[in-house]
Amino acid sequence: MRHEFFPLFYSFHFYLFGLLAIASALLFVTRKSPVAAAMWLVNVMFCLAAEYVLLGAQFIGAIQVLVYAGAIMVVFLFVVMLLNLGHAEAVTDLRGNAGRLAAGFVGLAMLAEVMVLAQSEFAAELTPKAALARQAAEAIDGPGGVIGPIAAPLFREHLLAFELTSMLLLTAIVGAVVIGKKREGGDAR
Amino acid sequence: MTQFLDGIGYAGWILPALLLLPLLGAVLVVAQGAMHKGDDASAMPAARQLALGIFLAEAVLSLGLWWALDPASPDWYGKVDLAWIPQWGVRFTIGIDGIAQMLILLTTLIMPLAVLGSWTSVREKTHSYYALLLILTTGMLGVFMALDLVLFYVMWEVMLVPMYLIIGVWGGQRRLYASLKFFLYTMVGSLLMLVAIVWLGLQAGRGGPPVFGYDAIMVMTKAAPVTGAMWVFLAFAIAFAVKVPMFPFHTWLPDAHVEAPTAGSVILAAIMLKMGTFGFVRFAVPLFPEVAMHPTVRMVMLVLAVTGIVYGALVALVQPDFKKLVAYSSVSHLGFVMLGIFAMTVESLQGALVVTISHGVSTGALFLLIGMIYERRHTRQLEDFGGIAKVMPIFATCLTIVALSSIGVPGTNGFVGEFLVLLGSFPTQPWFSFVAATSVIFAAAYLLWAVQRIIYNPLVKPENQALKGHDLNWREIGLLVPLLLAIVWMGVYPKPVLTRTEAAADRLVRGVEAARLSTLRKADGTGLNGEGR
Amino acid sequence: MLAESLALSAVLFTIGVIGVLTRRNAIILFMCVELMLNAVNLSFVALSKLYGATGQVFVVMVMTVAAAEAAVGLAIIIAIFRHRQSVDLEDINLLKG
Amino acid sequence: MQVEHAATGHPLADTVARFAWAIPVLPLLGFAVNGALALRAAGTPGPADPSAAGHHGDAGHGHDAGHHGAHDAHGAHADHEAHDHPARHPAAGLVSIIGPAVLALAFGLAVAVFSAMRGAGEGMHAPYILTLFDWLPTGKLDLAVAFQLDQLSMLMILIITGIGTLIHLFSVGYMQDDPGYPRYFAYLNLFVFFMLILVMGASYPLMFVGWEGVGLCSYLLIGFWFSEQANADAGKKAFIVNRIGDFGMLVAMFLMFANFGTLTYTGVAASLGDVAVGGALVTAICLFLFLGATGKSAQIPLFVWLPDAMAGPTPVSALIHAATMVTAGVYMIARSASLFSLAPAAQLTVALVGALTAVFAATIGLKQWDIKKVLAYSTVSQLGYMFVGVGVGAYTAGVFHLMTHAFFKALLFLGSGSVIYAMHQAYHATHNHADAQDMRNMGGLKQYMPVTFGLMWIATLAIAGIPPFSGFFSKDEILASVFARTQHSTLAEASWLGVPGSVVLYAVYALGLIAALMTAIYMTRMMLYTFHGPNRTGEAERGHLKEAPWIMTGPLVVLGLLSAFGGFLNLPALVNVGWNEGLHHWLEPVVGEGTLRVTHGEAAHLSHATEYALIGTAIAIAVAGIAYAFARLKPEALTPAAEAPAEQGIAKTLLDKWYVDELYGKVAVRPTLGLSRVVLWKGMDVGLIDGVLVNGSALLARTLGWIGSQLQSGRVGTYAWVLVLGLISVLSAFTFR
Repeated sequence: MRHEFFPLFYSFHFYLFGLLAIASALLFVTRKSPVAAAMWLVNVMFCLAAEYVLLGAQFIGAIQVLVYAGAIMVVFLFVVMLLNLGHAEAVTDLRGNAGRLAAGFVGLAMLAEVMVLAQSEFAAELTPKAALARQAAEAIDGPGGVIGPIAAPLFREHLLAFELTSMLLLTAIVGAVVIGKKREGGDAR
Repeated sequence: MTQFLDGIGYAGWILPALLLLPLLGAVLVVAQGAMHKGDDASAMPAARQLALGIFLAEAVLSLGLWWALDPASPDWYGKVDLAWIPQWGVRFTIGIDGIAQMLILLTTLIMPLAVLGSWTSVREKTHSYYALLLILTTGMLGVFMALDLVLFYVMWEVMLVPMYLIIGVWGGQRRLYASLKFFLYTMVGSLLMLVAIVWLGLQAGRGGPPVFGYDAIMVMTKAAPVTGAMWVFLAFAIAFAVKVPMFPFHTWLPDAHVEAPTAGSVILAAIMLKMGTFGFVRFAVPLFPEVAMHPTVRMVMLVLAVTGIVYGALVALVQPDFKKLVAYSSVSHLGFVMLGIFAMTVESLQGALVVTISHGVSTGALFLLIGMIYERRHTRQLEDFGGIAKVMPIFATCLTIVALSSIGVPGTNGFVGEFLVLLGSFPTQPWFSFVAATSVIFAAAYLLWAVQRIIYNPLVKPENQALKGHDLNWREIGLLVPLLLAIVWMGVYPKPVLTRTEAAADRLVRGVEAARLSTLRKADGTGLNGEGR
Repeated sequence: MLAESLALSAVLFTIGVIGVLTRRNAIILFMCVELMLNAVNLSFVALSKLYGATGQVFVVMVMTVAAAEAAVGLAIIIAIFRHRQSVDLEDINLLKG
Repeated sequence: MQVEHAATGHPLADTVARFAWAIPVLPLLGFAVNGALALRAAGTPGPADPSAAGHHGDAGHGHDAGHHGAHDAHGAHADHEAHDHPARHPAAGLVSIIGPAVLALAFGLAVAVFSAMRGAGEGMHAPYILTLFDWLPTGKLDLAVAFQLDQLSMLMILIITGIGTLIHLFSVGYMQDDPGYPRYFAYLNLFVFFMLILVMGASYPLMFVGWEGVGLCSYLLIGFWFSEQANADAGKKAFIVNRIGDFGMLVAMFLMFANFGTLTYTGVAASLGDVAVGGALVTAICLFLFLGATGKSAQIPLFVWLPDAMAGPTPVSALIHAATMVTAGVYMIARSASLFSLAPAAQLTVALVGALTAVFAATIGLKQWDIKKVLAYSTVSQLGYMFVGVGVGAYTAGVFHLMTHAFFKALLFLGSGSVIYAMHQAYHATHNHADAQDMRNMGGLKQYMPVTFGLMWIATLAIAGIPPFSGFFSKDEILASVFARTQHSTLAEASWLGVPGSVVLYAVYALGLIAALMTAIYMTRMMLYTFHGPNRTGEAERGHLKEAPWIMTGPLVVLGLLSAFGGFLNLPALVNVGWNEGLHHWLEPVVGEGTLRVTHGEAAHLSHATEYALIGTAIAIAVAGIAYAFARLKPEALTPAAEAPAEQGIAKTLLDKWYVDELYGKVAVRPTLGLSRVVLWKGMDVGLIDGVLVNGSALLARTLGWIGSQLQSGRVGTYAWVLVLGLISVLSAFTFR
């Protein structure tokens, strides 16, 4: 979808989902019960998926919804339900307001530094040369449609990385099973 | 006698022989121990007899030194010079002069007495005990003979380790704390010295392989003052001050003495404390006379020495434990030696040497006596005693004589030493000598009070009364008689000792005077040897 | 749009960090880590418009890693829970130095 | 021991004086033999394994020790003199021969040398130096053990060996039953040896050897019955106070060596040629020498040890604390006459302190009940007189009083010894534990001990200064010489802390008279309470009171003769009966030059009128004192010590010695002990050096280690924080680049 035609629509939705994401992230952090927190995190992920689509990365958006929101958050919820931690308000989860204040201050300090860095001449070196920018733009509009520009590098230059991730996933699965298994005879050492 | 000694080429082999004999002895003792496979009861008599035999042989061997050495000749007697580690320029050079001769004789004569002193008190692991004593002797003799700075440092450490083990294994209750403190104190000091030695060696090597020979370095420091001479002197001074022990560095001595076994504290007091003063007289002062005689350095040293004298005496006044009392009195006596050295006149230096030897004899005898009474009563607290003279008259007589010599009553060796130090230091340092003389009163006070609490006062405690019939046995009397004779002989006729050390003392004083005059002349010109204080 | 998305990514990342620092529940900790990863993905996607699709390849990689990490992490939490009956991070200090 | 003669040309060189070194060596031999006998008999070496002693003393053994211990405690209680159980020491017979014989031989040799010296006549102007061997040959010092025989040392040798022999004989009887008999004689002989070294030494350090040697022997003899805490304390106190005096001597010697380069008498005298009168150096040397003298001769600041020294056996008090040791200070000042004459300020100090001591000790003597304490304070007072004598430069007068005092004070002490011996025999017979030395238990002894009574009266009259007894002549000469020097002498012109010399001398004369008055009073008081009035010892004991055996009263008689006719040795010029001023001529070569320098070259002379006036006042004072005592004191009113009422007011303060001991304790002893225990030992040593530096550095290492370990706390949260903080610091590095 060409964003040049609907600039207003585009930027409005972009800010909408941005703010939604921030709000739900804040709520996610402050919820006491893990289930509520998980729900807000899922919401954040949906907003991000929308952002990806708005940024022209439709495939990533789809993947986001499928993998992140769908798989990982489900596993989280599953584990929460398995260990029935849902109503964990009893444990004062947060680390007392002193800790919270400190964490807040540290976070803001980091944010401020990043913003300052963004404006400083340091950021200038990172801005792309004009030619490179143009070349990236055509790629997206090229033949393979949305998936093409991703599939090419994924399976050509980064094939090895791709295979390694599969190996990684395999070990993760085996690991999870081994760790999660209940030892017969005697509690976990 | 000298013809006989020259006949057997005594000068050539005596010094290495004195060093090697104890080492061989140690090996023998350990081998014998192994044969007994560790059952201590039967092993003890064999071990101590063998050790005593070796120490007596060493003593007889060293007696020749008394006549062999001609005090007047300026060069080293019995000099042996072998290459040891050529790459680093370290040579095995040993030789002695009047001062070292006296201290070596003191060592070789005290050691058999120390072994006899702990004849029955050390009962377990005796083989390793006597082997350590033998190695300790080599270390001590090596320190007195070394004419190569690195050899001196090596012997300094060889002497330290056995003493640490003797205190640590056979000591009293708090022996671990005491031995660790003793070791760390001396080690920190000697590490500084090692740095100084290496610096000197490099300076002497002038770019090439370093030269550590004493004479070479003496020539170098005489020619032009070494850069950083002040720091090198301070490094040496601190290492020796810890060993003396001078005032602020003395806190290891009472603990080490209290916890050491009898032979350990006898050797510690009689010989090992003399390493510090010997170091000053042999290395620190002659090599850097202009720094040693620099007004502020000399003032600091004298102030510490005199504080040590008065402080040691005052604190000894209030000690409940007899061994600690004698330890603090040693701090006071050795303060006299330092006063004698830094007053830098012939009389005060000779006085300092006489105090070193007389302190060795008197305090050695005191510790032996404490050991004897400790074996019988198993306590060192003064108030546990009282009226011992009634039940142990021989012990009481010996203790009185030795206490009087330690106080410095005329007619005993203590008086000769202290009188010469005070007399000699008065012309150059009147006020220091005056303050030091007050310790004469405190010395009488604390020792007489202690002696009174032990042998006089009513005999009321049953444990003391049970000592009846347990007076000193023949071994202990035989052990004390040579010390008592030495006390009276050096008090009445100290001439032989004085003439033997006079030449060496004279050379030292003239060397320091010459250096001081040259620096004064230079001072008028370009300011004190470039350091600019 | 680039500046705004990078800013959004930074804010989300900060919220994730604050969450990690404050929460004591292990699972919520993991979620915060997931949030931080999402923030990073967002900046990747935003920059891929300028530097080409490799950015998005990266995002895929990050997702696989996140998945693996979540799986193993949760397994560990389950093991700890079975032993300690709690997932409060303060109790779990066996690694005390 | 090679014996070369310093001055071979000296007239004494070939006479018997060559063997003068045997005089001190004989008592040394006596000490060696007696000491060996004492040790051999008492000490039997113990078993080979000493540690067996501690724990398993068997019953019988324990019992015996217990019995012996208990018995011993009973046997030697505080002022108990002779032992009551007759087990005489096995070697007693042999020892009682060796001890006195050795001393008698020495006295004989001394008389021979004396006659040789008189024979030498004019040749005797220079002293005869007898060098034995090199002692301290170092650098400039080069000191030899050498004896100096001249008139002064000859006089002292005669006094020491003469009176010493008498006292040794007395002790044979007195100490016969004591188990430590050979040890006693060993110490006594050693004492005489050191005293002879003191007077015969040719240099200050050699004199110092004798000086401290006699201090040592007085320590051993005062604490002879050491199983009694009081005696041992008294001995220790005597030695330490003497040691303070010796410190003064040492410093004086260092000053001399530093400035004159030599320490022999002849050397010092020679190097005094160009020294100005009243110089700071000479005054300092003399003041330090005087500090030494006050320590040894018990003058004002350091006299506290002498009264406590009465804890020793009575013959010891007679020999050491009356006749010989305490006079060492006077001898030393007389010996350094040329030095002192150059320092008028120091001389005035000596005279003033002497006079003050004389009065102060006399006041305390008035109220003492223990007979030996009375005599002790009288000794301190008479020593004050001697110091007045030598202080004003009348060295002959001082030495003359020293000699006469030795006679009558020895007699007084030995007399009191025989009284105490008799009292003790009586108390022993009836197992009574009363104090044998307390005058309140005595009274009316004249009918039981007539000989001692008569001789004690001779001594009392002598000390009071009644002519023709010796005390009158010597005391009068001192007072006369003080009066003569009030005008026209270096002392009169000098000033003492602003006060003109003559005023000081008049004050000294006045104090002298007061002291003489009080001496007469307390001596008569002692005689009244002991010999006159009713007997208070008790009916049962009265039967046992009898005269002491002849071995003890013999020496008393000899001393009685000496103190009666001793005065004729130095009759004043007034009575020109041929050999008057004998002692003055005899000592002239030694002290003459010093005496003349004080009186500007010509001998001090008083007009006959003033001399008669002075003698008159002296006699009047003495008679007044005795009359006052007879009038006021009523011996019959006294009650035995047990029931005697406690003293109050001024009497109590006098009895308690003006609380000087307590003052010294509070001002000097307790603060030093407190300082050294709290501040130095606990504070500095254990606290600062050990606590802060040594253990402190160990603590520092441990705390750093602990802080490090806190980082690995195992809590995941902490790690997260560390990560984020790291991130921020990296970012800030960039932002603030």
